[in-house]
Amino acid sequence: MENTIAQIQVIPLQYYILFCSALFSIGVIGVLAKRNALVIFMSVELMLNSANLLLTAFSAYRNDPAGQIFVFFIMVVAAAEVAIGLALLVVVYRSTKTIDINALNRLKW
Amino acid sequence: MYAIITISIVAIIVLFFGAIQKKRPLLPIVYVGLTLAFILNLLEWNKSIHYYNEMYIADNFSIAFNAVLIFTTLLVFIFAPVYYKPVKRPLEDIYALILFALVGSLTMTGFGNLLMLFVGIETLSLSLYILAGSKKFDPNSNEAAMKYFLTGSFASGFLLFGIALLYGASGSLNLEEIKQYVILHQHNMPGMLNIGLLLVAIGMTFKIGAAPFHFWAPDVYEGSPTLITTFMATVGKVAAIAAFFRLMNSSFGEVESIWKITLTIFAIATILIGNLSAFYQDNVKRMFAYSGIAHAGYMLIAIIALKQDAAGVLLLYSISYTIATITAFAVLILVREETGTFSIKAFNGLAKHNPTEAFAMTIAMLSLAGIPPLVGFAAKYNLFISAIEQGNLLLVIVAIVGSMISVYFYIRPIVAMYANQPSATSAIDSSSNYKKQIILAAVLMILLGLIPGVIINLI
Amino acid sequence: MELISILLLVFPFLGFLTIGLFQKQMNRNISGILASAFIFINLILSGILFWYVSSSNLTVETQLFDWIKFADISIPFALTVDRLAALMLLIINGVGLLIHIYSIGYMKADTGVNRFFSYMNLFVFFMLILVLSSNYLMLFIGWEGVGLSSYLLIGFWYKDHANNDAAKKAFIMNRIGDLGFLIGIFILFVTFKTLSISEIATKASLMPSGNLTLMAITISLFIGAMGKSAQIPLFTWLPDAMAGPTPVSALIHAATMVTAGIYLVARSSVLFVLSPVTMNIILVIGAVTALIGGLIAIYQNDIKKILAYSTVSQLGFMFMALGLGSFSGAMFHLTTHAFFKALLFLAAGSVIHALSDEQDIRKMGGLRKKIPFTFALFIIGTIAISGIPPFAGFFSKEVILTAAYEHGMGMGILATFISLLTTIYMFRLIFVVFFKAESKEIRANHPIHESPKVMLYPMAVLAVLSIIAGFVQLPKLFSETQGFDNYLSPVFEKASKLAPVSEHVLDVQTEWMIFSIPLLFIALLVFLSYKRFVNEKEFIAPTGIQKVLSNKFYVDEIYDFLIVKPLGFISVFFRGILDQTIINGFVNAVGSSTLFAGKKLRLLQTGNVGFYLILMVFSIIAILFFNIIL
Amino acid sequence: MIIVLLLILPLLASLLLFTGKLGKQSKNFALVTSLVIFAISLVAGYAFTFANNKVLSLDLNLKQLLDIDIILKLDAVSLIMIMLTTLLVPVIIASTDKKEQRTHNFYALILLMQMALIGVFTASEMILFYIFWELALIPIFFITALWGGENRKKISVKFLIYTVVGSFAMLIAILYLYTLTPAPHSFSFESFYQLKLPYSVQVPVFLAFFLAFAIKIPLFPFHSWQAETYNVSPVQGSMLLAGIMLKMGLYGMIRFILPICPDVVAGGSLIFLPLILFGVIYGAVIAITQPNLKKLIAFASLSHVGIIALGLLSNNHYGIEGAVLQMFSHGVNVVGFFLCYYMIVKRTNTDKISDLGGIASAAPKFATIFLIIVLANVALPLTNSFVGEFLILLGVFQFNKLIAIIAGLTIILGAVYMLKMYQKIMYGEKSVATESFSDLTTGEILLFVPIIVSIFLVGIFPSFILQLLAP
Repeated sequence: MENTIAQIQVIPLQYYILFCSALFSIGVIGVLAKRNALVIFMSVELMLNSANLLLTAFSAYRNDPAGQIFVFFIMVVAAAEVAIGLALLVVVYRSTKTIDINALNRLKW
Repeated sequence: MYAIITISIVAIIVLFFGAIQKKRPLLPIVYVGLTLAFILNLLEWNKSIHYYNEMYIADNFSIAFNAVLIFTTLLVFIFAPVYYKPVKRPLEDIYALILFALVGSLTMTGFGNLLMLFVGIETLSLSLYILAGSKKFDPNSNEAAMKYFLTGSFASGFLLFGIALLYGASGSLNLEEIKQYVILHQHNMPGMLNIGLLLVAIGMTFKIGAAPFHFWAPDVYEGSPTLITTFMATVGKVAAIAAFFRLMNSSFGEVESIWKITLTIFAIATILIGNLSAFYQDNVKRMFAYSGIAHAGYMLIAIIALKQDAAGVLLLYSISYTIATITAFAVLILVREETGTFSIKAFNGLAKHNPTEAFAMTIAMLSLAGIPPLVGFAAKYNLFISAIEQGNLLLVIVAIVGSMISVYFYIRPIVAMYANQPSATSAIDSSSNYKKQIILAAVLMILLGLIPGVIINLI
Repeated sequence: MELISILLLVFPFLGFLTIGLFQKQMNRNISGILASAFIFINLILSGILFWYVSSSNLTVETQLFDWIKFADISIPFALTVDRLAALMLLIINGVGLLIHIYSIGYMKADTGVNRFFSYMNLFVFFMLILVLSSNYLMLFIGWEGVGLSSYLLIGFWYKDHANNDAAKKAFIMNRIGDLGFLIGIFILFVTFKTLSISEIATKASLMPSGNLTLMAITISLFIGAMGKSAQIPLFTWLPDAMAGPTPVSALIHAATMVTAGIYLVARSSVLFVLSPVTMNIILVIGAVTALIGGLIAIYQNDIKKILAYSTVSQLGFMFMALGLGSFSGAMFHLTTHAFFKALLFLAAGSVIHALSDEQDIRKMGGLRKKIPFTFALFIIGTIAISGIPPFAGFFSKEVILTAAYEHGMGMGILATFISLLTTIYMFRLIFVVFFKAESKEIRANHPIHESPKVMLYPMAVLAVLSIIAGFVQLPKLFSETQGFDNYLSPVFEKASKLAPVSEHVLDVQTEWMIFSIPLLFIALLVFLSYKRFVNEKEFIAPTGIQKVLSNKFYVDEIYDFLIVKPLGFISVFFRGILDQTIINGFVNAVGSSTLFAGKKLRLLQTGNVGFYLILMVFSIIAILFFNIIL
Repeated sequence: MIIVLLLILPLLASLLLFTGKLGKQSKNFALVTSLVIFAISLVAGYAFTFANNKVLSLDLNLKQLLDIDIILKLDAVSLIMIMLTTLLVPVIIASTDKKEQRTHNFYALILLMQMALIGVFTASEMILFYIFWELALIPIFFITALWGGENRKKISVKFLIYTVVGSFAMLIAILYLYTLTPAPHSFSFESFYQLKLPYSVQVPVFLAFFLAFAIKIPLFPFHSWQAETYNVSPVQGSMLLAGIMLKMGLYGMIRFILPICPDVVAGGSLIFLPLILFGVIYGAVIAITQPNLKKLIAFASLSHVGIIALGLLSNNHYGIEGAVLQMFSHGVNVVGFFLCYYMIVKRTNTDKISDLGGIASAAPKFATIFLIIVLANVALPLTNSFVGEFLILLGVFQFNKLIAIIAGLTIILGAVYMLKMYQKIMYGEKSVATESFSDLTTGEILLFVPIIVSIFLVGIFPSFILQLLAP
């Protein structure tokens, strides 16, 4: 295990942070830019994963397992989220015959 | 802790009974289970036990809030049969999900570790996503669920990133250790922690549905099945605000400077937007959504005015808000059953046929509007006191102006009920214990209004 | 004596209550007798008091109870009977009694007779409070009270709105005066910290003459007096007040109430003496009023209106006397005037009664044979008022004329002229009503009947009084004893001490002239007016100055134009524009603007998730920016 | 202790009535209760005269439980106001006519209102005061909204919002003052009286309080709810509003503005007194051409109450004591006035003055009573309002002569509109509406007895009230 940590620490922490931020931002932009619900899910997953990576990096740098344990939880939750999301998507599709989020405009004002 | 476990078990049992298509025992089980959980929860009073090396802390704060949450859920379940009268199938899934959501919220109130916070929030949210869409063939319900899901998951993304940054900065997920770290570095805060804190705060703000992250609330509340809306508006909101308060109180009390101004702006925006938007609503359900937003703003004041007894005030406020809202929704459900509309007209002349319901509704409205001597007023004014003692005069003035506006739209249903000619020809029949609950709630509102001290000095 | 002075108030009030409460039950004939009985008792009592105060030089002070009392303000219910008050008591109760008796006959036919007598007693009650009060605020009670009862009695026949308008006008015009009076009271209190008349007199007598505060006080008090005593410009209510029953006009609007103003000034003689400016104002106002009243009277055609304007003129004359500093002279004329003017009114009433409620003198004529008694009484009254010796009017007028000439030749001549006006309008009245050839209305079958005895006897008594009353004080020429002056001297001694002694005393021949020349004029005028009025065929419409006079200088029209119309306009403006549109509009605008804000704000909730997300991100960015960069 | 009784009794009674158990007997029960309360208040007055240093007070220290400290004080002013309340409420209850069905709730609300009013007049702790202050709003709102005339909804809501705006302004001021009190902060009146505020602080506090009270009283230009609300609400509601409730505002002035912002009152008078003064004239002038009797009463009382406010703010003891006396008198007179209005409307179903006339000949008893009340309203000597207005004007005169003189104009204007109204309604020939106008029944006359009695009692022996107030 130690060598993995060492390998992780080859790259300085700032890089991880910057990379994760970039990843996160990409996810955000994806959410904002896309109108296809499916793609939006994926972008959200991207955001979550950037957080995962960040946590991993930190935990590696601090030799503290808590972060990595957290990651597992996040993965589980993410999985559940996707499951629910897709289910909802199906339901919505059945009623509106589209997965374009702009079609969701019955409730307003 | 035992409450959480009990409820989870009950939920599973419920699922099991559903699987074998038994309808009758479901609700009794739920009632018994919740009551049991309620008692178990109270048994830990004044012990402040720390479970699983501080993953979960059962101090008086969490216990008091848990009690509120469980009680509220119990009420929701009592209204359930009336709401689901037409449905034949056992509905075990819905019941179970509500219970799971409750578990999530209970976790949130007592988290001692950001991990638990996250898990709690997600447990709550995921269940709510499904519940929001639980009317499968109602496009409104679908849309509500979808919107809730999209925005919610997006927000939890930010929350998560924030937590990650906090972890990175402080090197721990444990509130206590984070606090130590913050106290150590409160003069040279690393920007990472700064940003992390803000992102977490944003995530929480979203969960309590406060401006500027409130946009989901009206649509979701309107679209979801009314019973679920009730649950969301009460349990969901209270749990989130309690968690938020716990987070700020136990870790970041020393570094107000970072988040105080932001939250103040949030609160002001929330109060004004909530009340003003509710002003013009003809759809009562949606109006309550906005009023809920406004009240979230008021609750934010408690966080801004962090003090020892701010917790007590927040508790009082949560109770007053919860009881009033749940009563209002209960009556709304009834009226909806009868007239088939959520419009204000549905209330016309209710007082003629159903004086009890009308009376309860009136009390609830006045309490929400903060008219003395009801609990709503007691809560508001204690809130204002604690804020004004921190020197937030401006905030208080805005809040008061807000409740000034709110009087108008809270009065409208009352006027409709009493002064208008009834649209329904006959009395709306409601089961006797339904009535009992409503009356109980009304009495509570008056009683607590007279002796709020009991609650405030509790924790 | 204290008890008596209390009883004086008790009886008329008792009368008012009993008759008023049992209007329905009480027999119509009894009420009059009852009321008269109460007044009769009062007359006896006041006789006793009069004897007491005039024999001994004491004043009867009676404390009833504290009315307003806290901190440093203490205003008791207290009665004072001094010689002045005693005199007024006699006049009020004496003339009052006669008029009450007269009314028994006069009001016989009327259904509301009980109400009438209860009001009459109420009036006497308040008039007595006015006279007996020992402090200004209590005086104000009586002051307003008589105003009230006069309001009730003028509007006695309330079915006709004309009467009510007259009543309202009287009350309101009096109120204008009352405001002045009230302000006077305020200044009095602020200056002297008390309202007791005697104390104020004592304190004031120490103040320098011409003191500004005193001037303010006296002027405001005089405004009150102007309202009550119908002086210019507040005089138009008195002629209209003739809408009431004739006995009312006789009692209230000739003998007693309207003289309250004179009484007030006489009461506060000290204050007035000390402010010469006010005295001059009073003099001028009095003179102008007397003049205008007299002139207008000449061109009136309503018998009661003529008498009313004559009253206005006479009151003006009394104020002249006051202005000239001859308080006792004013009181003297007040007394005699009370007698003969009451007589004239009652006689006029009897005429009206005879012609069954005809008041227009153009429709009369040649009544001298038809109702001889009334005619005789009328003549007596006329002679008395025109100041022909040895009737009462002559003596009282003489005192005033003397004072006027002492003040200066011009003033004297003016006074004489004014007193001569009386002759003209009175004899015009006599000739037109009694001597002129019968008008067609008369010939057209009026069953003209002499009034019953119950009406004639009181008039007879008054006639006697107006003949002999003058002899209590003969002109200085004939006797050294000035009975009336001596009687009142203790009341006015403070004032007379403070008064500036008039420099030139009249010598004997001027004195002679003063009352000889007028007599010649009177004789001449009587002759002329006989020629003019008796032979005048029909009344030609007045033109030019006559028109102005017969329309009483258009004073009412001016008021209407200056006050009534603008007030109504402002009121409508306030109600319609300001209140509804502006103020209420503004309030509603606030509400609706909030509504509008809500309406617009909820449009932010487009229902588009993408939009929500974008907004969220934007706000997040904003927050981060705000916190990190700043 | 007797104060608690005064508070509890109406509350219990109203609760009992709300249950509707009494059915037909509701009115009688309410009437009896209110009479009992009146008796108790008399006892309180009796006890008061023996109380040392002129105050009955009661301090239940329940801060822990209620986090409000219940302090009830009954001093002279409170006593007079309570007397007014307990005197008028029986009349108001009794005045309800059998013809229009009044449910048990109606009486329950009236009694609840009474309880709240008594609370307002006795509370000596800010939040307690505020609670009662708002509580008093709710019953009258329902009375108006439920039993009112046409478009009652709109107007009652407007009334509610308008007054709530005011009271929230007051709440802000209260909370702000609370922070200024020396720690541990306290809401008791004493602690508020003790703080000597600098002028710069007094001004905003004054403005907040003034807004609240000016809306309640109401003073020009915050009066636009008044005429409407009086007009739509049932006559009992109008009586409660005009007779008692608007006294809350004046009472508030006595309690807060005078002691807490003395410098503003002393210094700023020349800014706001003219405003009030204008309102006084304004109301009177509007009343002159007001075609609707009920609105006429509204504007008349706008003018009268303005004078009272002048007296209070003239800031010397003549003005203030006169004002307190006049608060009592005005309450009695305006209720009497509304009673007369009610008698007319009951018989003719119209309140347009132009439709009426010639009632005097049909109903002499009524004519007499109405005349007395009208005269009391124009402040004729020996009626109750004369002494009050005299003292007020005297006080104002000492403060500023011009203002007093202009205010004195109401003596004239009052006579103008009152007599005009009385003449139009009572005199002249009968109109269609008044063709079959029946005179008062004995029961109706009994209603007027307390009014008439207190008119003359206070008019002739005002000392017994003034003595109470004497420092």
